[in-house]
Amino acid sequence: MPFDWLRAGPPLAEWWDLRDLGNAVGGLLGWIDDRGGPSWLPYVVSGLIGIVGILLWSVFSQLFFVWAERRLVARIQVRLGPNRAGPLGLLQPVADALKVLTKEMITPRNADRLLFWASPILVMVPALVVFAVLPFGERMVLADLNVGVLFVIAIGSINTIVVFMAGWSSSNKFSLLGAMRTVAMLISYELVQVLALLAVVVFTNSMRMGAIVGWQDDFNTWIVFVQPLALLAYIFAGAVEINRTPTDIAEAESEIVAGYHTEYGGIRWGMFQLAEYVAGFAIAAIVVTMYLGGWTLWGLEEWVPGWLIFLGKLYGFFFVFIWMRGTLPRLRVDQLMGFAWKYLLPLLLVNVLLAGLEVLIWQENGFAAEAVLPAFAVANWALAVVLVVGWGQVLGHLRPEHRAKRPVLVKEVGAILYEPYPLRPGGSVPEA
Amino acid sequence: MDDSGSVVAFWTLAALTVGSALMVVAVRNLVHAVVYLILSFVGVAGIFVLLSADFLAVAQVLIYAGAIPVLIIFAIMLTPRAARDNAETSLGLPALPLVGALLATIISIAVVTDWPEATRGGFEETTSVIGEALLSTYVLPFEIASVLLLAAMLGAIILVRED
Amino acid sequence: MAMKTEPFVVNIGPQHPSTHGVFRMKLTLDGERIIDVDMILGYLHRSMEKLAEERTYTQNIPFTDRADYLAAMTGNLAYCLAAEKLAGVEVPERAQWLRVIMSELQRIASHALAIGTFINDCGAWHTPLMYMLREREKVLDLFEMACGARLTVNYMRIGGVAFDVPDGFVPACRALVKEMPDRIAEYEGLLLENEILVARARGVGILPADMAIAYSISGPMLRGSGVAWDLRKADPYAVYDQVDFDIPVGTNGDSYDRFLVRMEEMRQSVRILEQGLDALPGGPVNVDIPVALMPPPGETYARIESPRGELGFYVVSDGGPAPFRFHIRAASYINLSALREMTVGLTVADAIVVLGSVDIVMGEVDR
Amino acid sequence: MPTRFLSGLELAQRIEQKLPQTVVEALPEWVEVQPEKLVDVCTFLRDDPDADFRFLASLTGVDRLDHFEAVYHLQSFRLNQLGVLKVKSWDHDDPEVPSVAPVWPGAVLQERETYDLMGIRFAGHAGLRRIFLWEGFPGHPLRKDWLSMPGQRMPGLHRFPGEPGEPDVGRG
Amino acid sequence: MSVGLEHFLVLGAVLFAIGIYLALTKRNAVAVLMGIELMFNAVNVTFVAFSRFVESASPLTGHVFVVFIITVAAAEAAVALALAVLVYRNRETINIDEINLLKW
Repeated sequence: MPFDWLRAGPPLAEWWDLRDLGNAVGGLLGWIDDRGGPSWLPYVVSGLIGIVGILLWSVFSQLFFVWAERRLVARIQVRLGPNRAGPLGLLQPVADALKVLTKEMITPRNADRLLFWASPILVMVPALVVFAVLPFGERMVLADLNVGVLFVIAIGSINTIVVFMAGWSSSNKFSLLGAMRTVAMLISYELVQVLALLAVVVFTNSMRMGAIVGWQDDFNTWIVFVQPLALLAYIFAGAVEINRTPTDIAEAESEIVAGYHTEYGGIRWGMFQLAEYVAGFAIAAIVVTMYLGGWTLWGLEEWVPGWLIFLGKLYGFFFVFIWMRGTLPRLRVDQLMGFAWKYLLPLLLVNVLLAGLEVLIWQENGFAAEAVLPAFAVANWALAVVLVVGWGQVLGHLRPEHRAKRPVLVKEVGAILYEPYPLRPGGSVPEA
Repeated sequence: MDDSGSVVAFWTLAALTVGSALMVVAVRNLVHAVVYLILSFVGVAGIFVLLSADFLAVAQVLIYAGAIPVLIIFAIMLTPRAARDNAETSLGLPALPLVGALLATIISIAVVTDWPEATRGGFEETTSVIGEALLSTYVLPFEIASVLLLAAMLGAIILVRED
Repeated sequence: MAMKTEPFVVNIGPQHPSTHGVFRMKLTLDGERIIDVDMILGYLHRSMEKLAEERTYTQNIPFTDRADYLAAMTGNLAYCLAAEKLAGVEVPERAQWLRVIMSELQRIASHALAIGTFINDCGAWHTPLMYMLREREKVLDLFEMACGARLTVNYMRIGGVAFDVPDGFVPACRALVKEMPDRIAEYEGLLLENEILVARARGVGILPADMAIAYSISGPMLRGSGVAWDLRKADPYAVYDQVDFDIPVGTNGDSYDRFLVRMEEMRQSVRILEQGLDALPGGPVNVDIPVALMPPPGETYARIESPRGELGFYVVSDGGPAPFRFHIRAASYINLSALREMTVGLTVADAIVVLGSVDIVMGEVDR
Repeated sequence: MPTRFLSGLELAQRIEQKLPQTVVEALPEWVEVQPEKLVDVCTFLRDDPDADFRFLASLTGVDRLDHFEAVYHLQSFRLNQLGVLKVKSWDHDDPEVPSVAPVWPGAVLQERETYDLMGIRFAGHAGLRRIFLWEGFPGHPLRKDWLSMPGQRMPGLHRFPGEPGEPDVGRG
Repeated sequence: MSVGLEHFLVLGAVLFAIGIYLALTKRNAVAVLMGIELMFNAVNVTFVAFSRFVESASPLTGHVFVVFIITVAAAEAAVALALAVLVYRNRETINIDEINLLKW
């Protein structure tokens, strides 16, 4: 019998109970089964419901967040933001979407037509497919794979190829530069992602997203409390993956115009924009699921629909990305790669080792979770601070040339106060 | 595997895999060939899902659709434009009968042999079983493989390093 | 065995988000590393020097607005000084002080924009630029109050300034002066210690002092390279010899030092403004000069410290009503000389930062 | 302390001491030197501790109708003094003076500008190309005879540069 | 109609044949490498199919082998591509017809 898991569990309230939209779907499937439909019908129906639901939700969320981001960044930048179209400018994204839809789609003469045409469509795939394994609520998940975490990482790696296809096929030098930057960057940060998520899996002992949320629910804790370093690294890797400042070097506006989608216009550009937001939601959703307790909120999910809690956390976390974009300058590509390989990877390796040790101590001695988890939390937070600061010291990020300074004030003209750096003229300070 | 869903899935995925693999042979542009190769690998990942090897399917996507094409693309980009065609050598025609004969042999063996087929269904949980096997029965090959990876990494770095 | 990749030529500009106008940098790249830089200019060339030979001395003042359109006041001032020197015109005391006040206001406005766009070039998403534009707006409001125009002010005249400032000007200016130190401190707190900004700008585009002098670099770039040189002190014009201020000097000559110097210069400008507002005397603001001013034959070179460096006007008179030769020594044009020196060997991202730290204005570069 | 203006007479005296027979004319405002000795004079003035003209403040050209002159404003930071140097070229059709770019690299762009707009060729300049105007622009606009160029040549172009067609050089 | 072991074995065989054809005939070293990767995949399909269908005490051994193959293939790809880049640098070509220094 397919979808047993959807019908398993305690009988919830009626199908119209908003606390769990899976109810409604389960009711519908049961209704189809009762009528004796063909065996493949429940698959198709539930799949369609999930896909259409995620698609609609992501498009509307994107539209809303285009507005929200513009308003919030405007607030950060002491200006008003869109405020003409509709109340509070809420219709601005609609107007933007209409404009994008009616614009001409130009294909450069030297472009590789097949790949140029395919990339904007394919770029949506990895962004959307990730949501298949993410539980929006207790039973609201399209396919709760038991390798969900690995699936998320694998899908992320497809993104690399699509971005390369877009940049290469445009036959534009800025696009190619952007594409090569992205490829180099994404494969570096894939490792960071894997290690950051691995530390979580070590604790939860499962790669199933539902089980990870369940673990956090069971022990009444969020994984961020025991794995702060992993979350920090994952946020950074996520920012890299969705091209947000300080890591938007793939589409660095001030350097390479728009990176890999320089040549795209009209709705094709819109697809890239949409995919960027949806991928951002996906990263936020992964963070919420893996580190911030998913759809649970310490018992409140009994009263408030779990999917509302999940979306609330997701949007709240997405605000962090908006905030980052509004406040930080951009790193250079070699600095970003150096940060991944020299800074984050060693820290994460230590972190995974520690997580393994902790779980070993916990399991071998059969300690009670209530006693051992707070201890781990305190130890890991302290260690995270020590590691972050200490490793920064070791790498020399606190050396004089990394610290702010003041100009010398002089009264008389004619003196020369130049002190050369110990390096060649025109060069940059070598990384530690 | 006789439900209609599996049958449809198998034929679709087989057509995708083989079709893309043939396109790798046929297209003239090496970058297009890489894209078709990725498509073929994704098809293989689908086949793995069909064979209830979920861990392998995801690993296949991660490595064969994510990592190795990136390597190939970098190799293509580091060599000049002129080397980006996908032409064949003069061995193309002689290779055909050879490959045909090989194909016929394997297929005949596959079809003629009476395999001791099991009656159980798909696997419930593969990841933990693979993990345990890797760290118990196959711990020596596992370690050797990791050393090999390290050696390959160092070798690749030393090969292309600029002195 | 060097990597034999094909050199890859990228045109940054003339239409590019961070070339600050229609400037074109032809970068020859090896991967992301720059192996050659070629500058292509002239997209905004208006041949001002030729046009000026057809107009009277007074009619030429608007050209100086449109050369460095982000620092029109200082452009006006430099040209008026040249014409006054040539014709031997004495400027009244009040006009002198007004010129100092306007120049320093202009310096604040121009540096604010330079810092904002520089950090934008470092990759910030317009946020510092927006704050800096806010400060610039206040200065432009003061300009509007004084002369009705905001950008191309055309305020200075040969022999003084065009009009006296209205009554509300001094209090409004005092309010700005009162507010600015806090603002500057706030921006320094936000920007100076920003780890990413330091990582991006520190040690990038180093211009040693001797090279800066040899390349005729001037202004904040020269001071960033560690040379204590400021024409307001070295060769005081107007009444700069009566005000007290310091010259901020960087010590490492990198992009970050240029940014620091600009930041500190805003603070020093506020100091000068304070003194100027206190010392502002009464009296006339200009002297009568003939409509067709005909200076005696001769030549002069007058220069001031504009926000971008040494802005000089070399004017030759043949005794006629129009200059015989009118040459603008454009600071940001000559500051570009060292661009190749600073960028070769860096990456594309660094080249943008270096260009941002040079602070070019295409109106002045191309003229 | 304002910048000391080093008068032409004083400057001429100093040059004559070191490099005799190079000064052509000396006035209080400026000193004119022989073109062929210009680079030597500039090198001397740059390295002489009493002159210390390490900074080429401004370089420009003037069309004096019958001759061209190149004007150099030299600045010393250490001594805070300014001097003016001139060279003249009496060939009005094809004026040429030596380039001082080897002495002051800052002259590179200024000489290119002067060449482009005034038409003074700087011998020894490595990349003497037009900078504001495009290759093929007829004449040099800052010359006094530009609007009535010899041979009925007219300023301006038939078409935008880069468009197909005959080259526009010397349209008559 | 049902799908059994033979179907997967034949699929593996076809993929293997295509891979070997690529490896035999392509002029470009990178394309040859792509053929080899395709052959690895064919073998993987066969392994997994046997693992799924054939009677065995520990059926997941096939999966373990595939894990090893994927690992080794990744290492091999890295080294082979590094070699291709290196050969191009030294010989200015990655056309394997022209890389004949070891020819008798």
